[in-house]
Amino acid sequence: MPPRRRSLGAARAASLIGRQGVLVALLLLILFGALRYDNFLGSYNVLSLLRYNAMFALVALGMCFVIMTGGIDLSVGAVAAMASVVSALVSPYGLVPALAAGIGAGLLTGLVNGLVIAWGGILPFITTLATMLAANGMALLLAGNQSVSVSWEGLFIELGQGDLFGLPVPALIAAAAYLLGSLALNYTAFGRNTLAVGGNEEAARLMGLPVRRVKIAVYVLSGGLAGLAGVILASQFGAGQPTEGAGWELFAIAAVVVGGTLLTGGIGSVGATLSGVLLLGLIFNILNFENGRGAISLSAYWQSVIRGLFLLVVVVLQSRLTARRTG
Amino acid sequence: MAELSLSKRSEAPARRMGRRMRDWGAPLALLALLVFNVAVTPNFLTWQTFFVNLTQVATIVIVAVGMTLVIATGGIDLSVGSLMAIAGALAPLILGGSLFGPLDPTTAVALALGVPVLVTAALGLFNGVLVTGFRIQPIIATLVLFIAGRGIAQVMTNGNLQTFSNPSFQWIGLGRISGVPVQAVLMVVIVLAMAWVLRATVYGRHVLATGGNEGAARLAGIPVARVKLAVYAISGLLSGIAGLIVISINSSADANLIGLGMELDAIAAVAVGGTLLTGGRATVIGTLLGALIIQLVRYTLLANGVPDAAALVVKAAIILLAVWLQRQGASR
Amino acid sequence: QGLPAMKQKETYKVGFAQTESNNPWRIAQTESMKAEAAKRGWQLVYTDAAGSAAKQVADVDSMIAQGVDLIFLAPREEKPLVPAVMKAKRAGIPVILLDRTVDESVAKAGRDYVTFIGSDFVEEGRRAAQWLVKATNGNARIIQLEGTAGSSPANDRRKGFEEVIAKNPGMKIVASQSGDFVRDKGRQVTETLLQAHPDATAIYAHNDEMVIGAIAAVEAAGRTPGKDIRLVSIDGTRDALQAIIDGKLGATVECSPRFGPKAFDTALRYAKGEKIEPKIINEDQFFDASNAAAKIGEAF
Amino acid sequence: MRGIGKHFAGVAALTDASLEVGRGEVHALIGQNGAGKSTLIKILTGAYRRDVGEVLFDGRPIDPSSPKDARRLGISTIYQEVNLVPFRSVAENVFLGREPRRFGLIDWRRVHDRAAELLRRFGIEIDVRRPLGSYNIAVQQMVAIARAVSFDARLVVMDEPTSSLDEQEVEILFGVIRQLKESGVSVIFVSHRLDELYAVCDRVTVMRDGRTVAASAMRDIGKLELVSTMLGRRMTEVERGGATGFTGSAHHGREPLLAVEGLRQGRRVQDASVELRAGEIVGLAGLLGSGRTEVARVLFGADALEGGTLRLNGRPVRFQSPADAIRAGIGFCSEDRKSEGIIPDMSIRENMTLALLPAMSRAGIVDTYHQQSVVWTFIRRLGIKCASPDQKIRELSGGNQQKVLLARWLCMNPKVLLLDEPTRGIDVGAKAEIQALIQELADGGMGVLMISSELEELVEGADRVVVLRDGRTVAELDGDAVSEPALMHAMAHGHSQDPAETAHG
Ligand SMILES: Nc1ncnc2c1ncn2[C@@H]1O[C@H](COP(=O)(O)OP(=O)(O)OP(=O)(O)O)[C@@H](O)[C@H]1O
Ligand SMILES: Nc1ncnc2c1ncn2[C@@H]1O[C@H](COP(=O)(O)OP(=O)(O)OP(=O)(O)O)[C@@H](O)[C@H]1O
Ligand SMILES: [Mg+2]
Ligand SMILES: [Mg+2]
Repeated sequence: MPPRRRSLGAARAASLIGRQGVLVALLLLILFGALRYDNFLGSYNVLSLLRYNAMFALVALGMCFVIMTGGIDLSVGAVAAMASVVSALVSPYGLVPALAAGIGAGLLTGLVNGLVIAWGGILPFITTLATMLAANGMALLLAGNQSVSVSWEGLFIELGQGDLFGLPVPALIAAAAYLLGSLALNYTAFGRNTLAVGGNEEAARLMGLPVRRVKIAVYVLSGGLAGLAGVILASQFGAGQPTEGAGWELFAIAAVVVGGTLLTGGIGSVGATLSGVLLLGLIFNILNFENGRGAISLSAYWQSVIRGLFLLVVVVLQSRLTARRTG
Repeated sequence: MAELSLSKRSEAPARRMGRRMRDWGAPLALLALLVFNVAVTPNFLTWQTFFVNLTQVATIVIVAVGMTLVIATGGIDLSVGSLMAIAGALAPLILGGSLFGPLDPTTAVALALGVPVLVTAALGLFNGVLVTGFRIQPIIATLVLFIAGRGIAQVMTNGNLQTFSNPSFQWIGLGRISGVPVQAVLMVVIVLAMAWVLRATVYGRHVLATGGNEGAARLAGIPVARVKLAVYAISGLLSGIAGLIVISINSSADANLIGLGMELDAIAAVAVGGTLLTGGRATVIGTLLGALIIQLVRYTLLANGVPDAAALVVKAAIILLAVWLQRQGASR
Repeated sequence: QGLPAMKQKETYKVGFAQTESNNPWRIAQTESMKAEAAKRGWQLVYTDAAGSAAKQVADVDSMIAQGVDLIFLAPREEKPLVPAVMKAKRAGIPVILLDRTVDESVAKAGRDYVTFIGSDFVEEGRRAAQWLVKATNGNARIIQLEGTAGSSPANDRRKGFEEVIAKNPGMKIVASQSGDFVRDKGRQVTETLLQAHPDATAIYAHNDEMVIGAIAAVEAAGRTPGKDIRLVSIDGTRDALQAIIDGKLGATVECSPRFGPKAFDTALRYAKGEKIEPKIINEDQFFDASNAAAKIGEAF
Repeated sequence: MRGIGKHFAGVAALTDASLEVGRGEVHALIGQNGAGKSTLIKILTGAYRRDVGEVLFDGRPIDPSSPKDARRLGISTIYQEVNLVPFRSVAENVFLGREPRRFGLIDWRRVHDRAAELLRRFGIEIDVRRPLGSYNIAVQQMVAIARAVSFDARLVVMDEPTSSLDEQEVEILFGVIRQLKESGVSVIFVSHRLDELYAVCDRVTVMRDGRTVAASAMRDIGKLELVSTMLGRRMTEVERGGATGFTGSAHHGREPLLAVEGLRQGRRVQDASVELRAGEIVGLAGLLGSGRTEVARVLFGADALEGGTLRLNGRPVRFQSPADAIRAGIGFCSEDRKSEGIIPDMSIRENMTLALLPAMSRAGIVDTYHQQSVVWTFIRRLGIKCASPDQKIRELSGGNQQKVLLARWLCMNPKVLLLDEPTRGIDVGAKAEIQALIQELADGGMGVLMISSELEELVEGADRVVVLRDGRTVAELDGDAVSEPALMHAMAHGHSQDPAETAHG
């Protein structure tokens, strides 16, 4: 087969294997943790893990849609930080205004991203790099260079710290978002258009798809979800934090890609992205437990080496599996 | 109808002007910044200011040149900062004799300059192998070393600050050649060499063809894999050089901090300079201008006492503006 | 509801939630904690939040899940770490705060956590300012190199310093920019600011690393540190003391990272049921030309 | 459309072009490569905005600002380069932008059923759930056609829809066009194959250098007149050449230059054997999917040899990559010029000399003087229409891009040249020139393997034709035995006709 066809086949298979592969890796890691550490599968650990990673899951979901159009959103972390500040400032007026303000800040940044990218024709990487800086600066300005307390009265705190049906509220929110996201991707025109734009933008335009609107929509979505993550951040930690969110974008990108989504766009999966988030989130947790066993005390430095190696193993494995499938 | 066509008619000249904008966007932006500074910033027009800016921008430029090549092939290299840290961590270990044992001074300096750079070039090659051999997307392939690389540097030094003093080694950071800082000379040499390579050599054409359409390039007999391996290796090598410069200026190596955030600075310089981030079109001179613009923005904001937070917002606006100027008239 | 109790045992499993490990001060602090744990034969669950308050809370969560007996927390920030303290309390695990505190309007020593051990950053700023006023006879044009924007040591060290400076009409801060607590940044920022403000006569840096960078910048600009330009900073690292001995740095306010012995002693006292005072402030020294040579051996 | 003008960065693509299409009419649009056909169409369908002129549709002036606009007005288009989304399934590509829904959500069952049904009308039985990109260009082209036709449009525009189809599929397409016509839909049809125009079109508009130079009813204009109007030359000049540029010759060497025997490759190719001698043109015939392209790719080292033996000058070889094959003096011009041919952002000069670079450089430094002279030679020789050699190749018309790619290999002066649909999308004038050039090269001792879906081209050009069917070599026709009926029979039935019959037929 000619290479283009093969690479297509490869890409398809990659997404499939990626989807299953990441799930298998996730299950293996859970099994490893359960066998090796006490209390690893205890409800306290599981629930706090879910509560904490819900924020990343939301950000990664938005990133997933952006990446499927062939774009990238580097601003998510800074936007989340900015939204956390905004919602913290508004939190004395109640849950709904705070939620609206935080998500609104995210949507607005997303809109700026989308407009600049779709109408200004500036590449996503550079556009969102700039808005990342700007959002970071705005967060610091709004917060006066320090964390902003949220109001501890009222419902606002419950959003991040509360439970519902015995499950952490942030995790429930994330689960709902993924359900909707999966539905939107697979069963709506928006989802299909997203993949079409990423698959071949020129073709999508000539086919009469609303390319610009799709692009604007994914960045708005990503901004909004980052904003929501920011509100949860403020609520969960009781403070708007202008300096949080550094590195979230890389975490999200890694989760999306580990989930088999193609960075050049056109192929992607929402469910596998969630597995990617949990997989990467679990590693931090396992490293903490490993330190707790006291057999070896891993310095922070070794931890980053191990995280890098782990990422390497996952992506190499994925690539090998794909090669065997298609070769 | 008639009105409509009239208004449309003016499009062609506008676009032609746009095309000129692309070629002149970066120099114009730079000029505007210079004029602004001469008017506003105190003591701007001095040699000292000139050299301060040159020395501060040198490492970004050196790294960004490698980044330009990588981006020209349609890739990206996030690991540059971590590679700088590895080079920076290795050199003092060699100088201090804890790696190869005590050495005579000349050998020590030679090894301290050579080995780290070779190591980072090899690590760059490793990135290249992941990209070509395992077909891993560049951003993820280099994310591996972005995360692990700094960890390796930290493990090597146990996270400790290594201070040293070795004038002949530190010549690359502190020395001057007839009054001009060595690192600035090095920067200019590297920029000119790479600009020439990209423009005049077969390899340069191969780099651009690979980024322009990989499938077609392969069928035209271009050794695509080898071309890519080389750009990542070059990027690694240049990162290593930048790492050595940073530690010699500071007389100390801090694995935690050398090159932190360098990837973003370098990518921004490349983009502002007019290289296409999707590959296939690249300009090394543009990258130099892009880096100078970013440096000058930073200098302007600092020298005029703009608070950090506000400076971030301004920097964002200027980057977007510069890139937008580039865009005008680029293929539509 | 009061503080959770701590059982008396032969040996303990305690957690130490570190903020980050990217500067010599933090590394020294970690070393001190680890060494003390090893000396006493306690098991130490060590985590590193890599500069993220949110991750630090998650780290504390994993310590709670592992059932440690007590948590030493070096909070990254005042407000976001409140939930970590509260969760530990709810799980029946006492917390001792190190070097920074949490929002005192929400969490209180003696009720939500055992105590705070550390230095007073505002006071450090004041001491640096007082020295500078004396050294320059109340006449100086000062460049301030701030720490990481938004971090509490940066905020407090600025506050204390500016408080004293404001009382001296001859002292003027001509520029104040962040150097991120980093040597390289400190150098670059100083290079730039010296170009823009050639009339500056003094530099105050929020930590020693930045001041060392600043000294290099001053020298590169062709001026003599310690003569043309007086410098003062905070921390008391070995490099800084050496700079004082070399006559380049004027003085540095100690901010000791060696928490180990005091922290573990306090934990033991608490386990025995003693009443612990709400704040244990380190008695920090002050290094200048008079004592630097004598003290450099002890510096970190 | 009246008085349409369009400039691209200083180059006039259209000056005063007009086009009138009646209701229920099949209208041919012809012209040389770069005459402006695609540009005119893109203006009509809103992909480009015009500089001057007006467009009337149903008597009302329209100004479509995007393909979406045009579609709403009832104009549906198949563009010259297949413009679909390769990663998405065939069914999705057919229905993108108007998926059948239930409760507001996409009803996948109906998407698949209706797509399969639609394609069946076009004689294509494929798994519509597989990604479009896993099928070859011909299938993709048919999907594009099916998509465009399935809109209830009043005007369907087809820009060279047949250039990658074989005769059988062309027939199917014509059936569809006739159906459209009967239901009152108008069709604009662009093609460089004149016979096709006579087969389906009612009227014709001829373009030259961005102007429309003639319009007439199809039956009122003879083939020769059409060609001469199009080329802007007198009829007698045109008459002199044959239908193709081949003159036929038989003085080729005995020794096989490049040969492959018992080739197995992937699932498609089972047992293919082809032998190529110096100085001869060997045609490779077969239906779509018969594995011709794959054989050529293996000969070029683009795909690794999985089974069988490959011999160069009688010695077995293994090419690891195209670079190896190129060093051995083999050139290969791919059928898929968009994804495997051009490097869109590079100049004509660089695209043309890409494979030659190592040979025209000293110590890795490009000899630009040499480069310029080579480029100018071939621009003149192939009549490539461009503003300058430094123009980006993506700005050229389709046919001119193809010429640049041919030049890429011709300028290397290879010993063996593998051509996959070399004259695809090239106008009749240039086609003859290219064919003549191929002939000249073969006469000069080069071995040429030519894959073509145009039987006429094979019959006139090839000294010998190898016929593939389902990945097997099923027949080899030599010299006089090569005729269109014989080829068709072999392609369809898997063996050559009784030689006696051929001689009489
Ligand atoms: N995007 C563009 N930028 C610059 N020039 C262009 C562009 N598109 C087309 N042209 C020029 O406009 C002219 C007409 O091109 P067009 O594609 O319409 O030709 P065509 O008649 O369709 O030819 P072919 O038969 O080869 O497809 C050509 O000279 C071409 O170089
Ligand atoms: N009728 C068909 N049904 C399904 N798939 C087909 C059909 N025709 C072709 N294909 C696809 O075509 C590919 C093989 O085409 P290949 O390019 O090898 O043949 P070819 O003889 O060169 O075709 P062409 O004559 O169009 O150049 C296969 O991947 C197959 O999926
Ligand atoms: Mg055309
Ligand atoms: Mg084919």
